[in-house]
Amino acid sequence: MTLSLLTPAFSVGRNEERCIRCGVCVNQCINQVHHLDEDGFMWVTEKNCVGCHRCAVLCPTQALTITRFPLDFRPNQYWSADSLREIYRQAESGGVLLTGMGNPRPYRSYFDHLLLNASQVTNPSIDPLREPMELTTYLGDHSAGLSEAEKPLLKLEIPVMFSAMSYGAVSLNVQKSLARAAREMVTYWNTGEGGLHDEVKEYADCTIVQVASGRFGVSPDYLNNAAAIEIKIGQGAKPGIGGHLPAEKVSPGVAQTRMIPAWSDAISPAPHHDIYSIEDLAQLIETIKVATDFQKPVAVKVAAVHNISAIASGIVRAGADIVAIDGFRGATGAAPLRIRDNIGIPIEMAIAQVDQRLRDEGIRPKASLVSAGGIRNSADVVKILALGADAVYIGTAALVALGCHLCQTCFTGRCNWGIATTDRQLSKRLNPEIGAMRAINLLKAWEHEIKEMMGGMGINAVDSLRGNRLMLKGIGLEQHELDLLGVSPAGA
Amino acid sequence: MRYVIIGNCIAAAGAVEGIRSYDQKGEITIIDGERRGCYSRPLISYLLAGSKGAAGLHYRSEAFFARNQARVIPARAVRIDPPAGQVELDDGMMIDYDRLLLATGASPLIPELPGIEHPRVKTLYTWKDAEEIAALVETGATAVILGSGLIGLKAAEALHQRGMKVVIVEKQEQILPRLLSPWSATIALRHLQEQGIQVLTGHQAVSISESGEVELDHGAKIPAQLVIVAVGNRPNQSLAREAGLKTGKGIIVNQYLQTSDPDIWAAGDVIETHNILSGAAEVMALLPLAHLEGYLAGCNMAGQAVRYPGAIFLNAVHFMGMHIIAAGEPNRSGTVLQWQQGSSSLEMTIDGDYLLRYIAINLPGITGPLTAIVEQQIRIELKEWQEFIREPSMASLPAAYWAEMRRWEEHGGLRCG
Amino acid sequence: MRVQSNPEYCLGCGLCRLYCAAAHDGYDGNLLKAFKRGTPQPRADLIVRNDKSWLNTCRHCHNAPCINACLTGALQKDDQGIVFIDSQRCVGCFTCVMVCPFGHIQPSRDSYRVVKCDLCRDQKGIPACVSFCPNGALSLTEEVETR
Amino acid sequence: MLKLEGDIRIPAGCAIAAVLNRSGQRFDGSTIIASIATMHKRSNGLGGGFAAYGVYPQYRDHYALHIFYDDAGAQQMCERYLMHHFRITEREPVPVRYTRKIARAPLIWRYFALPREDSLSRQQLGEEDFVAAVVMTINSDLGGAYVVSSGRNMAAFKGEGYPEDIGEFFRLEEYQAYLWTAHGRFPTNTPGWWGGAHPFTLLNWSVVHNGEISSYSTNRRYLEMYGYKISLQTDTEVIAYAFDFLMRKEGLSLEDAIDVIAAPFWSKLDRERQARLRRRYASLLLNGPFSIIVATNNGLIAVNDRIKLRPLVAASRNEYLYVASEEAAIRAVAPVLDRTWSPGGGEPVIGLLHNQEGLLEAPSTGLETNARSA
Repeated sequence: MTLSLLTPAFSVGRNEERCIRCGVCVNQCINQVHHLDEDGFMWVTEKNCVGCHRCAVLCPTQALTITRFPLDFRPNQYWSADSLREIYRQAESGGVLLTGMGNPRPYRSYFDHLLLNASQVTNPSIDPLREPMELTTYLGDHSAGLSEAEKPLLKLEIPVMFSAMSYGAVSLNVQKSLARAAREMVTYWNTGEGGLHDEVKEYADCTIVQVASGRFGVSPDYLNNAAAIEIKIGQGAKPGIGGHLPAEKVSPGVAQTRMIPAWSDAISPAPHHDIYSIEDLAQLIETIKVATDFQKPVAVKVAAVHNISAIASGIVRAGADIVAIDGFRGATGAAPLRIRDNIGIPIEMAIAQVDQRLRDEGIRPKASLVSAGGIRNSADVVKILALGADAVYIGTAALVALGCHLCQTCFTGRCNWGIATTDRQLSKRLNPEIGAMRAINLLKAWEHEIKEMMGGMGINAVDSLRGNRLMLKGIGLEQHELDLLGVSPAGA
Repeated sequence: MRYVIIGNCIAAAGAVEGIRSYDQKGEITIIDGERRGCYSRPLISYLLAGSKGAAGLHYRSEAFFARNQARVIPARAVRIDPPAGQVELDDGMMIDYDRLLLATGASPLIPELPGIEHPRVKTLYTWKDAEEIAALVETGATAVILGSGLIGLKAAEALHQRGMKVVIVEKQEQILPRLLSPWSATIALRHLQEQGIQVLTGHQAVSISESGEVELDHGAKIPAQLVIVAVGNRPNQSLAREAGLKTGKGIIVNQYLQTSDPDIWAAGDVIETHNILSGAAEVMALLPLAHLEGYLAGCNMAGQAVRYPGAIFLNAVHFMGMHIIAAGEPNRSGTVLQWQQGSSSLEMTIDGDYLLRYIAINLPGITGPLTAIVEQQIRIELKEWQEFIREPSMASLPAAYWAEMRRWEEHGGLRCG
Repeated sequence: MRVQSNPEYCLGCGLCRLYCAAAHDGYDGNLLKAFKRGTPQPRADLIVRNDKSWLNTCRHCHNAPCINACLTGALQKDDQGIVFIDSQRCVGCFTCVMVCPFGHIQPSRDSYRVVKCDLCRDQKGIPACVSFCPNGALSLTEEVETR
Repeated sequence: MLKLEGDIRIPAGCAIAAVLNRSGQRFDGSTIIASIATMHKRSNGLGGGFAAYGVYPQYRDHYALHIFYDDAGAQQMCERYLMHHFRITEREPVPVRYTRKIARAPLIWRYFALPREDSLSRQQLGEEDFVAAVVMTINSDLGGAYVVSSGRNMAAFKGEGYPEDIGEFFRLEEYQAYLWTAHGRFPTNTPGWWGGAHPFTLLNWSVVHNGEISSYSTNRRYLEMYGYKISLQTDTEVIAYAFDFLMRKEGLSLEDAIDVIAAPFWSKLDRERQARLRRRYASLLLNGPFSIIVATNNGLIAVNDRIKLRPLVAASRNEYLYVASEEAAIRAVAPVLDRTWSPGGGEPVIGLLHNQEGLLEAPSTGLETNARSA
């Protein structure tokens, strides 16, 4: 093989005055960046470093720093360093560029161009420490008249759920952490498309099971061992393509859960091969409802793509009780880089448009709207609810709470944080008790913040925040963007 | 309840702890024949060597006895009257007891040799002995040690440290015959010799002259400033015998450490202990057992019924920078595995799937688990030991051992106590 | 009371050993100083076996064999049930090492005495190994007294 | 340039008051004027108004349309539209008394009208839906015309000024009604537009309101889904529509409607029906500080937001029920009372005419039938 033109992405700095040769960095880096030799010399193999910070975080003397490798190309506004490196990579590998997590490109984030309102004088703000502040949310079809039987609903005490992340893409300990947190906080976690492992079956009451194009692990038991069922059509990180869990991640546990042979590739087709049109979806929804005796709401998850309003309308009319829309910032365990970075639309636009479209069509009460992809903090939650979502899914934020450092190499299965891996040794690194505690802490913190923000607005029930676009003002947005979001500019 | 303990030693301290675990009120009286308080016998060689002051010898402080409300009487018991429930002291005083513990220990064996009464011929068994020897130490002069057991070697070390030339005379063909195998004894011997100690194995003294010259069986004569006799010990069971208690090589006790008289218990070097491995009752004068036996006897005297399952031979000795630890049954044979690296070595005797004995030299770290494996008779296949002995370490201990440890942790179940 | 080690979540990183060593060998638990200036020794060893690892801590047994065996009375049990060693009195005979069935007690580096877990009784708060375990594999527990 | 009410949403503080005679005995407007005048300080001269029930017994089967016009052109255009949809029995200017305190008054006309049969059948709507649709069209699409009230045997009188001055302007002492509500407004800018004053009405509903609905946009967007055109951007308009939607369209009882707009906290719900109502009509929870008086021909209901962030006092004496922002406003017109109380958050004060079970059944049900056949 000829010389690789790729230089390391990161530089590992070691402060010799601090390094005590304890070897923690050595034993913690699965990528073998650090090496301590018999003579007490520390060596680093920087090209292996993915910038996950595992070593730096665990270093007891803070002797390590990870920085970007300081090798600049001649400045070029058009040909960025990344675009050059990507070409080097492809010139060497001849393959599709793979990556993980969500779209990192500097597209406009509408969340960062929306400001929230607060009460001053003319109405009182409400102090959540003194007054009740309700985040209770029911997801599902609310359209049944009072004289009819109510449709099954999901009750959430905080309008934040954990996104679909399959066992296989993430470790079982991630699922255990999120399941425990969901139960504690009275919300839901989502199995993703990888089936339901025996050890998380006990969380049925707070589990949403997913039915995706690979149909991994799907059985009547699976559907019934859940609070709701989600049909996944697409996801924000890779709209229009299927999934591929590389064979290296298909451990015996994963294999059993997915009902496939161990150490074989798990391929989810791009479309469901029994859904080539909206009426096919209606049939699958009906089939699942029959299989679960009409006792559980059925959700349909789609990626936010260009004509999302029409798609969402069709989904509601096809009988979905919940429509989950995954924006272009949504993450994944593995996706082709070009797809992740160039397909889809912002979730803010998608929710604003879908909510309005469903209202215009008078069918908004028939389904709840869940926003996924790119929710970073409680303010994002409040903003997306005000734009019209009933609840949100968080995936990346939940994983970050568990320790993810967004190194974007999930697809390798060599996650130093024990998250995006099925390796036994690595999976250990996430103790679900700690994971659950951290996820619970995150949700509790957001809960407090959401309540503070609602209280400031003079609102004491999340019902009154939902679709309350007067609580939003745009800043630095063009008129057409304001119109699409249905908000007025700051100052108006 | 009146508890009386004869002997103020390790077993006595254990007994006080045992009694007080269950009885906070009863009177405890300890008869301290040596009048030195509760000190640790093995430490007297450190006193002799000068590496430890008198204060460091105490096994339990006076405060310990005060705190436990145990009265210590500096006197020697001369007679026991079981029907009357009394102990007679050397000053004529009579002490009443309801429950009596005999912790009278042992005494050194003195061979019958011409000149053995010579004033520069000493034993090293008591604090007083150590003081007397210390008074005779002369730098550069020769000290002859008869016997290469634990006491002999500790005496050799102490005198060597005090600047004396030391010659050890051992009747057997190897040093530490009760502890080591010939293979490991060779390793230990080499170490002793490297430290400048002369060892004559396979010989014994036949006489000691007026001038202190020791004559050996092959005619050699060693002029000695000091002769230490360390050829073994014997239980002090005369009190028991005279009181009509059943005795053998030592006082005979049941599994509750009770003698043939139900109000009298016995513990420590004076008793015959059940050897777990051989199944026989033997005198096992080992300090670790003394405390446990005293403790269990104390518990039982206070009305409990705690069984003493017996023990195995085990010893740890440290001299001149060498640590020797050995445990198990020296007299049974089996497959022998040996390992040596630098100054460390390990020898294991395995019979079937059971470890019978090990001898570890300068390899102390793994001995605790090995002792447990011998004592608890944890079943481990030979091939696992063959794997282990390639690189003996905590991490390479056989899986069966760790499984057993987990079981203990979950359910309790150490056989002792 | 004892530190319980859960191999299921032990990463084998060894931070417990480091902080244990620093907590006991001077410099006020300052890890950097302790290791740069001295040669601190952990009181409990991390055992790494195949795919499992755990801290081999003291079980602080009831009727502890090590206390029974101690020649000098250096090993004691305090009011809280913590088995600790009075280093001043230890002569390094290693009898306790020989009788600890868990292999917890180990010789000191200089071989003149032994070291063992004392649950950081001289410091305030929970033992250093527990508080610095990054994955909750160590916990201070009241239960399970091994006899 | 200042924007008018309807162009933007303007928060306001307020005084509200109501007097009801439960036996339907009518009394003139001086009582309610005296009551609201007591709370002068709660308004700032930028809005006052009254709703009166029982004022047009001679036309009790007709829809009484009170309309503001900016100018004659607007009037012409609007009347042409009205003629197209209604048979107009009577058309006249509302009598007023010009004083110095009232300025910038629009042209104020009233019409007693019945829907045209052909128009009604063309629209395929019920009569009330039809009238509501016409009113909403005028208010949102016909510039310069604004329907102040459109119910039967009731009228709303409102404008820019202190409420007592508005009362004098409209000569309310000359009207007899069994139920009066009043409003004094403290808006936070000067819209200078009469349509912005309270009460806000739709058909027989009238709402006077003190407060700010923080859930405005949520409530509004929900109502819009059911065809309500929100033209004024006032909270009050939304409240009126919410009642119209819940009670007239969805057929909810008064209690149910209250359980929707001032829903109890989840933790305090004691009936499954309340929970069901909350789940179904979550978007109609009125959130934020308010006290409101909603009136129809059958009576009134006064209610606070669920944590009572605005004042509301009620009192009764014989056949009279009084409600006001402050007790003083009641004592001013009825010094001796049988009972006074301060209702808790979300706890409604309901005043119905005798023999009426709910706010909705119009006392003139029979007459309505007559009117159609006429």
